[in-house]
Amino acid sequence: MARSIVSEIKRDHIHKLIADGKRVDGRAWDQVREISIQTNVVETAEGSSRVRIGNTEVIVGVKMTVGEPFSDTPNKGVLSTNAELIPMASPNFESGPPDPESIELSRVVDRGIRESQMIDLEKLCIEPGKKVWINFVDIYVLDFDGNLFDACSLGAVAAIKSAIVPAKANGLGEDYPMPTTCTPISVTSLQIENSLLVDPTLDEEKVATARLTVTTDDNGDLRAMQKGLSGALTLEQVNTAIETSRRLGIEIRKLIR
Amino acid sequence: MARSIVSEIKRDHIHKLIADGKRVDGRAWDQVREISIQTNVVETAEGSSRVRIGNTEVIVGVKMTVGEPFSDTPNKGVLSTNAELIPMASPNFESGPPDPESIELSRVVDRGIRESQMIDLEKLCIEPGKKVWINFVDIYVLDFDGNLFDACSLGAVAAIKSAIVPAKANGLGEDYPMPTTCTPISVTSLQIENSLLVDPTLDEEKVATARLTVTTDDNGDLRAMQKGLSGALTLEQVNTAIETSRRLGIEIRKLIR
Amino acid sequence: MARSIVSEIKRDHIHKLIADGKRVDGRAWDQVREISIQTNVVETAEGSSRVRIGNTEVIVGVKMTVGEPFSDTPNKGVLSTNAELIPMASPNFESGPPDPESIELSRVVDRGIRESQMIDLEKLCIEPGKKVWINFVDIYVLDFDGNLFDACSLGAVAAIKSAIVPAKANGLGEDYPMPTTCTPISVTSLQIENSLLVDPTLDEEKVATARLTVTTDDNGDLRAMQKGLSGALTLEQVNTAIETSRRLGIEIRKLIR
Amino acid sequence: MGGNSDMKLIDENGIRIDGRKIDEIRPMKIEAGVLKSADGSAYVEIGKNKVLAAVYGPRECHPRHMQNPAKAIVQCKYNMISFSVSDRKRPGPDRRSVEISKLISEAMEYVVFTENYPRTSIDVYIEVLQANAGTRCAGLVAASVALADAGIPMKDLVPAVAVGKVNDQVVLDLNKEEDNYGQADLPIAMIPRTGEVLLMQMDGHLTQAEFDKALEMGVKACQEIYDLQKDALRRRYAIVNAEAEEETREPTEDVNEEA
Amino acid sequence: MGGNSDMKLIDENGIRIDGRKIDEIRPMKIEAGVLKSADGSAYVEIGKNKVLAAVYGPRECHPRHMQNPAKAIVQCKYNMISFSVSDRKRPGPDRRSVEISKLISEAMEYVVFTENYPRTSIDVYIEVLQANAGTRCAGLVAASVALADAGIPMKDLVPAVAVGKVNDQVVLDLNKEEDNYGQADLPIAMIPRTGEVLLMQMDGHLTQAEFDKALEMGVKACQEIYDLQKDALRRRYAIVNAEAEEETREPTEDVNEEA
Amino acid sequence: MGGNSDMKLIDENGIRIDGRKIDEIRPMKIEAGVLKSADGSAYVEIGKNKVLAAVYGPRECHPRHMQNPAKAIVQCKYNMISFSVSDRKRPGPDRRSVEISKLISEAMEYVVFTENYPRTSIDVYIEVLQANAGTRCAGLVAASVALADAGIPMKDLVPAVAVGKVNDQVVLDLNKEEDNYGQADLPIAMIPRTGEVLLMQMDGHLTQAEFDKALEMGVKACQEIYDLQKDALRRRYAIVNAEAEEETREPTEDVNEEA
Repeated sequence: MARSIVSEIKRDHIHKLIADGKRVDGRAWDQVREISIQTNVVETAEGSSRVRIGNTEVIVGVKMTVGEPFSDTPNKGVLSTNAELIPMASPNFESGPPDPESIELSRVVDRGIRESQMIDLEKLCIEPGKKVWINFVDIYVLDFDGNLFDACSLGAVAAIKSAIVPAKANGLGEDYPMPTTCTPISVTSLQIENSLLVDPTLDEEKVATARLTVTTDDNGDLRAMQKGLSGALTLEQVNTAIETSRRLGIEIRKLIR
Repeated sequence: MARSIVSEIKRDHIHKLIADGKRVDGRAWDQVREISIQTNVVETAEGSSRVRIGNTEVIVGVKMTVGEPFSDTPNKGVLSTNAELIPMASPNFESGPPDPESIELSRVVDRGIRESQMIDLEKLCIEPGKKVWINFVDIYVLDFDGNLFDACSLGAVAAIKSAIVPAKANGLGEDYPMPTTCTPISVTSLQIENSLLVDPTLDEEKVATARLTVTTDDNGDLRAMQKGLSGALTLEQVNTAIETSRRLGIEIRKLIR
Repeated sequence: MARSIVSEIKRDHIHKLIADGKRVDGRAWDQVREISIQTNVVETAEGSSRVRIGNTEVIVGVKMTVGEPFSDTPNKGVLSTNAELIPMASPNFESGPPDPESIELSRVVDRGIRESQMIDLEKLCIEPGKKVWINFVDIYVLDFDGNLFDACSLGAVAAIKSAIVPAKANGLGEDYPMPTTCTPISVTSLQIENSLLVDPTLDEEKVATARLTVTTDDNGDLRAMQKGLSGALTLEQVNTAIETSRRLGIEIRKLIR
Repeated sequence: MGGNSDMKLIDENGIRIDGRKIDEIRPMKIEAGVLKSADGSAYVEIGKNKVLAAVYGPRECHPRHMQNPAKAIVQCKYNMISFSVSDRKRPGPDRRSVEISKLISEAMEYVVFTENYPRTSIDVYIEVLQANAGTRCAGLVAASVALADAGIPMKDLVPAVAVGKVNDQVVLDLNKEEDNYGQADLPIAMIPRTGEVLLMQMDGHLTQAEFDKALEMGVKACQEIYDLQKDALRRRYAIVNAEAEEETREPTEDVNEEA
Repeated sequence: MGGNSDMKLIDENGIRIDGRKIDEIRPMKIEAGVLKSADGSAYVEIGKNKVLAAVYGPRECHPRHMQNPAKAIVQCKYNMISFSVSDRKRPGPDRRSVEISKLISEAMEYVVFTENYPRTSIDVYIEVLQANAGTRCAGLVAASVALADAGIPMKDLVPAVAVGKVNDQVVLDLNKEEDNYGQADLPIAMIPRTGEVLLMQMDGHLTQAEFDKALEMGVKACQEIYDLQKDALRRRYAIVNAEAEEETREPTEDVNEEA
Repeated sequence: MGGNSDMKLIDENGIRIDGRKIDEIRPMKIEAGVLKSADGSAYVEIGKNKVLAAVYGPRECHPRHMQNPAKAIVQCKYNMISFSVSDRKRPGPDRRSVEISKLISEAMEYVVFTENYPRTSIDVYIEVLQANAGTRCAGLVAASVALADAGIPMKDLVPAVAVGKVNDQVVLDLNKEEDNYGQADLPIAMIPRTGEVLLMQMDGHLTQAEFDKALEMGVKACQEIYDLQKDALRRRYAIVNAEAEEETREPTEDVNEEA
């Protein structure tokens, strides 16, 4: 009860600031929090990263094994992306099978990577129809303060770019870097009342009405989009979100070696 | 509370009518509701049907794939029957893993088909011990107003009879009709107080004490039976139920092309 | 409520007796209840046993099939141990997937057998890297009055020693007895207040603070240990528990033919 | 039903592979009160079947929403232990045992005076230790004896047996080979006092004449089994009474929670 | 998106493999009130897609902790039946249908006046009977008609359609072959009265210019679909009214629980 | 334990493959307060092990029936993330981690003053980021530091270490190769102030003399680890105090819910 009164107050506070064009932490509406990216943080993975955006932190690992391709893509490696909202990261996350939130998150991150054709899956074919590299991109959220879509995407992209294909250990010649073609970056815009803002904190997400995640490639072309939450977006807001994603994507892309 | 009072009234009403040899919808005790059978309703299935008995409606699909036989029947195709009580069909059905009701239903429908040897499983052997046709008969209840045992059996039998073995798509020669030997028909009798009646509605099922499902073949021989609910049946009632099933089975069998 | 008052009284009673160096059933602190061991109780298993310790009863079966070895032990048979706390055995056991208690129990029994190398797994290799004997040791608790660790271990050891490898039925020559090397015996000591006692009853377990299970081999060497419950043991208590296990192990080992 | 009638399972003298006549049940052993923790229990052997049943209750019904304010619910769980069959069965319920549990629960609910214990649950656990065809019937036989052993008021005990068709002949109480290679299986459970049918399933192929003959055989066998059930309970009461007398003489100092 | 643009899916005259023009939707059929047990229902065919939607509610929300004291929650479950696709789908929800269910629930929550029914749940079940690309849009179309058929007050109906890119051209309402071998897919759902976007997903590859064109096509098609939705409801009301009149004339003796 | 003692893991000078002496622990790093959302947290590296622990609570205990009216319950969940081991581990608990979680929960329950927080739950989440033998001990070490960081009153911190047998010699703190090819493993956790044993498991083969030696080594190493745990907390308090002072000087306008 006490808690929900505080929530009410906080909600009003955020709304009032937004109406004045301000945010709780003083950022501009199109300003991203401080980003830190570390790679090769886990030796047992072929590639890994630990990414912080503000107080949101994720760890991502890429594991590669040799396996069979899908029958409809016999000459392509396989990609499997999974995000886990473990209870370590938030008092509101629970153990157990994935809930709709984490499934949507996994699938949106997956689409950004898959549809940008970031990983050159044809180069991960060993023997057409028989043997290909299987890539497991596993994302664990360690600390949750909003904007998981962008944090997880960034972590996944950084981990993939750092990965070394373990050819030697599998008797397939020398190791070589993961073959990649581009660096897809997702930027999420949040609608609160009639305003848009990027890289939302958890508090901002709690009062949001709609969300639009836009993933662009190195050319600024669209590769994946996902509108979420039960609000409606005007066509103008959709276009603003796309334009912002393209613009910020250029900056964020530079952070990834 | 209000609801259960209404239920009490309805229960008494049904009991009173039954005592007078009448039913709520005016049918005779051995009269089946109007039956409608459509086949080939879903292109993506090898065979399919949509069956209505009164307000009860089911859709059934038969999917066939090439797979391995069971080790104890190396020269026979495989049959798997599954009925889903989806929440679309009734306010009382819930999503989730199958409950005892739907498991019993699946198994009783399966036994009617299997034990009548309706499908000539030996003709569905491609290479003994290695390759046979696997038949998935999947039943979805779309609208529930009683007598699922008979509606699902009828739907399954109609879908099977309409199926075309997809030999061509599997590189096994020309397509051909599903090899069948007979047309098993199940008729369920319900005990309410000391009376028996066939093709019960949902309201009648709610006040029932026992149930006997009898499946006969084209010769009128018994192929499967299932007594259910926690009441007891006299031997005379058992014999009446069998006789009724055999008699009505002849009429219902004619409806299936 | 009434029940928990009774529990309180019982707890006090047990504590008072223990303080006087006595036990509810009059046994000495290091005295085991009457043990009965029957083997070959189930024909459908390769080996089986039914073991009672006081009012605790378990049935154990060993099933053997031919399968693939683990890739890191290509020349060894496989052992899988599983204990089921079925609701038949106690008003407090429930159906469903294994809970932490039964998982710990399974794993402790498994370690006693595995780490003592009781089963000569290398002799259960049929074709290195391809075919080995897989041993399923399945334990069902039928009646529960304390000390499952020792009852289940004893049952498993007795069942294994009685097993006949079903070579003939698998086209692998004549049947022969399970190859074993030793007879590991586990003895569990329970801490209540500052006292230790062996082979606890259910009532004693309810007031226990810590538990130490020690498994010794024919030479009296240590093969497995497991401390449980949230109490702490002094180093002296640890040593007493070990010494007691070694001493009683010699007697119990004689009961197994 | 395999339906394979090529295998000769009955000889020219009408003797079956285990030496029985057409209308003869397998040797049967029933013992009541075999477990300590359960409120009631029974052990049944029928031929090579070995089955245990345990009863707990009437006790509080969990989960709450399953409580019936007017009567007890009877929940039977039939289970085969992993090593009770030739190929190891994975622990946990399969679809077959869910169906059998439902049918046994329904049958037991009829015979128990459930109105005596509103809001409670009476739980019956049936564990098949060794299986050789006919385990659902053996389970029913054990369950009703265990219920009686638990002191739960019942209309009657429930005998049960399967009749079948083998080599075109109707035979009583199929064993495993007869079940595997037979042509029909008809398990039935009866209320002996009224002759009513409490469980009936059938699969395979029976003409009306065969069905009539099978039912007649089954009804007769149920009376036999009923007598064995009553015997087992009589022996059990004799033991309980003896123990009770003894206890009166030598009281123990045990503080008994359930007392 | 296969991204394989080698396959020729549009001919030199701009005609697609199923005979449609670039900006033409597939033949569409909408029927309201097709099920008896549900409070509202709808059947939709779009090309070879066949989809049923059923609505139950507003009704008590289970489990309790999901209740919202201020409004109803809208729970949509999108499901493909096992034989609706080429390779049999195992029954039960997969990750794809969980995501689609979430998105449809969010969209429907926006249009329903949920404040009218605090603490309740409005449940929408969408079953895809036959799938041929575009089932999530077909499901949305069916869901909002079924909600209206259930008499639940709504801001607007929700038309939906997917636009895509095939052979480097932006095309409307992809069929299965176009979806499999196309270069981009952009499903959208609109509020017709305000022109706002309620659902939007995209995958593949679109330049800004292509996106602009696709969005324009989609918005226009949504208006067409909206008209078909309204038609279906008009036909339904006509039938309901006719039935109501008839009922007034000939009362039945049926005791109706839900009445 | 592989029990394979053919592989030479200790050289003639008593030096192990990673350069350590027989009775030397691996390099160890402990940091408290590494996560923002959790009430307390700790990061521990022991050799190549990397482990995070987070504490939430005391907080309301769910589900209700697990509440203890007399004290808090301590629920530790030990988990290995999928890429922490050579072969990818499927997400979700396996039997090994269920057992370890149980043992760690029991150990932590002993040291926390649970009577201070009746009806609540204190939840400890241990995530193994990179595994190299000894993760349960690393998890215990991290868990007790995280509990202290959360400000939960405790009897003592809990150091833990595994002793083992390799090439017939008793050695301290096995690394992965020693664990794979060693002859015995004996993880222990201690209460440093009393010298009592809080966790003890063993598998492999130890004579009494070897066990005595191993226990002695383990007890000594626990004291070392205990010192490192206390150091980590001292550093953490220094930072917290500094931050607190700073906050007093520059108040932010943040409306803080948890404050």
